[in-house]
Amino acid sequence: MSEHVHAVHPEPDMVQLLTPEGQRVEHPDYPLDITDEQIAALYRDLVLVRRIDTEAIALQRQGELGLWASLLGQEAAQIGAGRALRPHDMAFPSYREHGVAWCRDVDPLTLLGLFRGTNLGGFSPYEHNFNTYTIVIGAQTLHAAGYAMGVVRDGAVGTGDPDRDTAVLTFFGDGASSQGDVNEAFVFSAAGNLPVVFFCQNNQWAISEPVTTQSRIPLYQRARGFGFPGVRVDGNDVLASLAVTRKALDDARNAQGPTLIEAFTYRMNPHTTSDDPTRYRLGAEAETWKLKDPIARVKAYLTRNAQLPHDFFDGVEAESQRLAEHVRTGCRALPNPTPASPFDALFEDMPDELREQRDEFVDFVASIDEEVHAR
Amino acid sequence: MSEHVHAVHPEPDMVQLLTPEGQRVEHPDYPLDITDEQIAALYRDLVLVRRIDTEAIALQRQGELGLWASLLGQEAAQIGAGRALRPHDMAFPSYREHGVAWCRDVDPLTLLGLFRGTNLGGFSPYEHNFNTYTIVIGAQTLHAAGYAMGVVRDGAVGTGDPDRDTAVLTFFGDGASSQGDVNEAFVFSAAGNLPVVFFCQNNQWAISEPVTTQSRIPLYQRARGFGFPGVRVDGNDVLASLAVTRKALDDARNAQGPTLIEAFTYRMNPHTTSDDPTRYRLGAEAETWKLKDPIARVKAYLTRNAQLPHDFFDGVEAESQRLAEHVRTGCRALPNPTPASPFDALFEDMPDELREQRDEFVDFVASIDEEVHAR
Amino acid sequence: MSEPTAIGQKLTMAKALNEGLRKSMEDDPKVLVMGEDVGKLGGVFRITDGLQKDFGEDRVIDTPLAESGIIGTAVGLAIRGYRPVCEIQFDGFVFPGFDQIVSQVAKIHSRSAGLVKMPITIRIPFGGGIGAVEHHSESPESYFAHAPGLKVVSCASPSDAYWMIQQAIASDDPVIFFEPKRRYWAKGEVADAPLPLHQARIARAGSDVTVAAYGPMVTTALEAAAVAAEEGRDVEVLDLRSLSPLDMPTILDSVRRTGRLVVVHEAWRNVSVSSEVAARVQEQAFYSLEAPVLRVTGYDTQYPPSRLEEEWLPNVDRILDAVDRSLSY
Amino acid sequence: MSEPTAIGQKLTMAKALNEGLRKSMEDDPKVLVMGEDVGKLGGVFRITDGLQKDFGEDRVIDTPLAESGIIGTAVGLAIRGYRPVCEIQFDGFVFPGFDQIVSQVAKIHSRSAGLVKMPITIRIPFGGGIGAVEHHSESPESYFAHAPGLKVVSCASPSDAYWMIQQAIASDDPVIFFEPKRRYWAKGEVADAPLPLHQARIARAGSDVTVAAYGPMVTTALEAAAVAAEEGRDVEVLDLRSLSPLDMPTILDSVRRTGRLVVVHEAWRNVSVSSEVAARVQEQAFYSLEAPVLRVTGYDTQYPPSRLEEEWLPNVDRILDAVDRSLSY
Ligand SMILES: Cc1ncc(C[n+]2csc(CCOP(=O)(O)OP(=O)(O)O)c2C)c(N)n1
Ligand SMILES: Cc1ncc(C[n+]2csc(CCOP(=O)(O)OP(=O)(O)O)c2C)c(N)n1
Ligand SMILES: [Mg+2]
Ligand SMILES: [Mg+2]
Repeated sequence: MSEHVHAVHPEPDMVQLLTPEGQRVEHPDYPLDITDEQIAALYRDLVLVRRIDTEAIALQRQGELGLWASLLGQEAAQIGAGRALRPHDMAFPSYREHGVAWCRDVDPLTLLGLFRGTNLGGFSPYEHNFNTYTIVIGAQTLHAAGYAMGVVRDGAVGTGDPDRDTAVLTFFGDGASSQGDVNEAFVFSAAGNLPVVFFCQNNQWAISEPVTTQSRIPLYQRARGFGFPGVRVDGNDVLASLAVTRKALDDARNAQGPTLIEAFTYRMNPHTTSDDPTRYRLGAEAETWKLKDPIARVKAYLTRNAQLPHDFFDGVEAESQRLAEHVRTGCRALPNPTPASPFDALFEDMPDELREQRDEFVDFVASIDEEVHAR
Repeated sequence: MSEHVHAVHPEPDMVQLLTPEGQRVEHPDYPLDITDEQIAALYRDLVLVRRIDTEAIALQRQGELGLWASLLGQEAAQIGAGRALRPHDMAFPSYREHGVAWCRDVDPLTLLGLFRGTNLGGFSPYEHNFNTYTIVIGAQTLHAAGYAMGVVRDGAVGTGDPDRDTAVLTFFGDGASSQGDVNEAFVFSAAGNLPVVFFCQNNQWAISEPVTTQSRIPLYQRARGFGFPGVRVDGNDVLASLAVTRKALDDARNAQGPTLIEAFTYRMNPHTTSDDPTRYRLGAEAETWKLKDPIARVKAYLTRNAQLPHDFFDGVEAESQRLAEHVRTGCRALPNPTPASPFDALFEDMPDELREQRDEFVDFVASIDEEVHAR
Repeated sequence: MSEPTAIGQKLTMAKALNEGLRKSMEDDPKVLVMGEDVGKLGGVFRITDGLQKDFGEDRVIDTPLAESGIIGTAVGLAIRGYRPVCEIQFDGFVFPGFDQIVSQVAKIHSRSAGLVKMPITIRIPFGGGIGAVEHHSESPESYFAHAPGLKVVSCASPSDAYWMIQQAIASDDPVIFFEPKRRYWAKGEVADAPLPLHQARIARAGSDVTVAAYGPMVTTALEAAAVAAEEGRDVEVLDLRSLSPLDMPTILDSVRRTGRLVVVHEAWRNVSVSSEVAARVQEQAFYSLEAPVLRVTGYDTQYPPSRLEEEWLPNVDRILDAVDRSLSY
Repeated sequence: MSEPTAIGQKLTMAKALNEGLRKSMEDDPKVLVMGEDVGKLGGVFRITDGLQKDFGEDRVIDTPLAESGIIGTAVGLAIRGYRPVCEIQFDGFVFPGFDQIVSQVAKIHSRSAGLVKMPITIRIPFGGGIGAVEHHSESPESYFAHAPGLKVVSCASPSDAYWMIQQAIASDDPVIFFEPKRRYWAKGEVADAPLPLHQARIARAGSDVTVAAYGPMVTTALEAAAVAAEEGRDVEVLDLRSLSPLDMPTILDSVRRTGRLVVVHEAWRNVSVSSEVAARVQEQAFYSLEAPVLRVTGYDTQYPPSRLEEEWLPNVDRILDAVDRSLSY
């Protein structure tokens, strides 16, 4: 198309600390001293969140979920970013950050209500400092900036006290980078020097649109235009994702302001379970990305270099089985929404007219149920 | 304020071809060969648009206009940009581009209806390839991008035929650079490599907000983040503004894609006639900018270097008097809107229910007028 | 040529829309289709399926992911002489483009004293009942019906889908075109000629009560009328088709005959299209009304989690209940 | 301390709002004021005059020029525990923030099953009659009244301005607060206690016809009532105050007494607050109505050039005409 003249090439300067083959490499700006046990723990995270994803897809096929947005291929980006957070940091996800939720100790079942249709999110952002999923593309990046404005007003940046200084981490995609909201979030964060880190998972696709539809230059360079640093990291490398995010969060906590991280990765599955990627991309593309699998490289590293308990991998596998069982049974057991719930959840202070509507609806539903039982 | 840590410094690399003292200087990237007669013509433009502005302010004071947005101080940026346009190029102004309108041969009276309250703009963008003023900050930049998409589809870029190749020029302010729409316009234009030039008049203020409230780096650098060139030009230098805009428009016509121009200038007057700048800025600031006056430097240059008819300056002054008279009398003669006009202008195909409302309103107004005459 | 595949054929609404778009693009080279995923993918509902292949990337445009950008660039294209057809992927995602719609698309004709046309069609798949997540089941038509300068319509059948989309695109005024997504796959025969775009239609003649609906609720209203018929109540069903302007002559004529009106839509009730219908009918048919105008609508809550939507949405039971209440006056 | 300067004093509405904001900021350190030019300048209408000087730049924030950014960051601040008061500079400029308002501010409480509060107040100077240019004289309240999850109010007097702004800020639910800009400079005495935020007020008791208005039109309705009185018609004037939720008990009680209702607002008529009032009253007071509910509103055109606004806006003549028509039934 005449309007598309430039292509996006993976940057030479993409930060990588673990090659697809499982070789540990150093990067001058991102030294990471990490023990093999810690790497093993990351491996466990990766395996378990992939398992959650696999189970959720199966549940959707069985009709237990209405929809699922798979993170397959993006585990390393999400676990690296998620594990860089401190407990009192705050995370604002989009709708695909199941791996980040995992790092925040959010029970996977908590995420399923939205996709099963039993609630609209339905959990408290405060419990794990992890916000409810936001589906309107980009909207959450402004919430993150605003939350960071609050952090500044609370005097919780740049004090040097690790238990006090707080950073905000928000997630969005390559497609989202085109939304006005995301760019306004950059404006507010730069002008306010806010303690927020923008974590863009460039999984190469926005449903059927390649990233070239959004930008003709690498997305991490967007930050230049607003006056804060941007960096591209290998999003299939959990160590690099961890190191780069950790650095950015530290800068934020130390009043150094925002950073944009572009995690270069790939959406291995359809956009959601309703999507059919065969209409717009070649299977071959996924094949080449399979060679960069985020988990395989960690396993390769561990088997080659780490002194782990002989039953470590079996242990993770067993745990993954238990987790799958938990997800399967827990999903089916999720309570249906009560007829009163949409009315009760709307306001803190319910107007009388709404109370009347609620009572009418509750009676109406009760009357159907009676009919049903009557039959 | 804790959130404002960076300041904007005028760039060393700001393009200037005529110093405030009236010295012609060269710039490697922007050679401009221009005759003294052509510079004299620009001088005439500058003087006349300033006169239009002066008269409009007076008319507002006399109650003939409800409001006026003064361009004082920004004449060079607007004349330079406006004179870089070719007839078949299209311009999308904001609400302060009276100087650009002048270059498009738009009768100043055409602009007054909006400010007098006799219409909402009321002229055809096609007549002079100059769009009606757009008041919602930033909205017009997307219109310009879309128009440029049309130009591309018409095959009117990169043909090498100067009578065919078309560029689009859109104007906005430093404050507008924060709006989502403006950044989305950058996204569409970069991704589509559109023949559009973004002309940002950084007049240092968005009503009471200094540019540092919007950005911590020079605004021309915003373009970097989207992958197209940005340049800062001395917006009080009509020659530099002309040369830089001409180059950017040429690039656009030659399918080289978009450019962002930041014209570094100053809003010498209140934001509008309703504004009171003494509440938020020091008069001293304007004093220092007076020394960079866009007209004085051209006059200095011409008096020192040009062989002009001895009565040149008197001639311009006389013309300016005639223009002022034209504006004064023409303004008072602008026809009031007819009662039917808001209804007639709403749709191409008027629904019956609206026709009924129109007839009711027309009768109602007629009845008042009768009362009035009855008295 | 698309007639052979459309007129007289039994098509799904999705296919009828696709054929209507194709016809408009064949008839007028200035017609463009633009939006997210409308190209290779053919849209998430496949309404634009095959159009990019046949008309090229210059006329079927996958845009960056930004609704304000989609509408705002459509405005510029319209000024340049094109007829953009914008697809909003789901009802809940039109709002980032709301400013460009109500402050630009709706206003530019007036701003330019009628000298600039805005022949823009904004297609919005709307309504619930498809088991979707938040923002994917809404009915935002009332927001647009309030704005002068916009025309708002909704199709309820494949035949109307085929014809109305072409009429909307041919309109020199901007049209917000609401497509009942849960009826996309229902089949119907395409008539060989259209009604005027802004005319309501008597979907079922009746004498006891008038039920006015549009979009997805027309089918539901007809089902209710069938049940009512068994119980000896003769319900007239109006398909409003045009929400702004409303076809008051047809509505008033029906109400004057039946003396009773029930308005049905999925949208929230408060300050909605049904409020306007009720307000006008009680004023313009005051002496004909034997009962107040009643409304069966979505409740004034957020659209519920999908496991509750079947009950939350207006359905046959609630419509019949309203019909009974109307008759009880 | 602000009481001494407010309660019992005769203040302009602008000053009363300023004092109300000041009081809220004194009472609760979590209250922030944010928007364009609200700091040094004190807002283009000076409503926030002096607040930045007294409360500092951290609590009175001049934001970048982006309405979606203003509302979106206010959402984040609310999640962090703050009570942001956002100023939208003029009615016509709220739309770039519309998505954040209807899809985030209005929905987050429901999304989080009630676990996240959104105590955000969005102040919007609205309405016409000030001789302004396009986008500066609009009445967009109906758009917001349609959205569940928002509460919408408007003050008509300095006393209500002083109290209602404090009640809105104290509300744990989001409130869209409409300020009748053309009444900013009218003076009135500040009462020593407020009515509940969502209760309508009988501004003038009467027995023949009820005229319901809000914001700038309350003054106009009272003027009309005075003229009508001279001509022997006893008009009751209701100040609705709360547009969503509506105070139906007060409205219905009045209509049951007078049997006649005229609803007045500057906003466009189609699918508006007056449509909803009419729809509800004809349903809930069917047998009490001796005439249809009539409406005196802005016409369904773009807000006209200011030289036509005096005629275009609802005024005493048009209200009296409607009163006569109502009585003629
Ligand atoms: C404002 C808005 N417009 C459209 C959509 C529909 N939509 C959902 S996901 C998506 C693509 C997002 O792509 P990207 O930002 O790259 O995130 P990814 O899905 O790849 O993780 C679109 C268009 C939406 N959710 N919100
Ligand atoms: C969307 C929107 N928000 C707010 C306003 C009110 N307003 C008019 S001009 C202005 C400041 C614009 O500053 P800038 O972009 O620098 O342009 P300048 O006036 O300096 O030429 C504001 C906030 C508006 N017109 N549109
Ligand atoms: Mg993506
Ligand atoms: Mg400015």
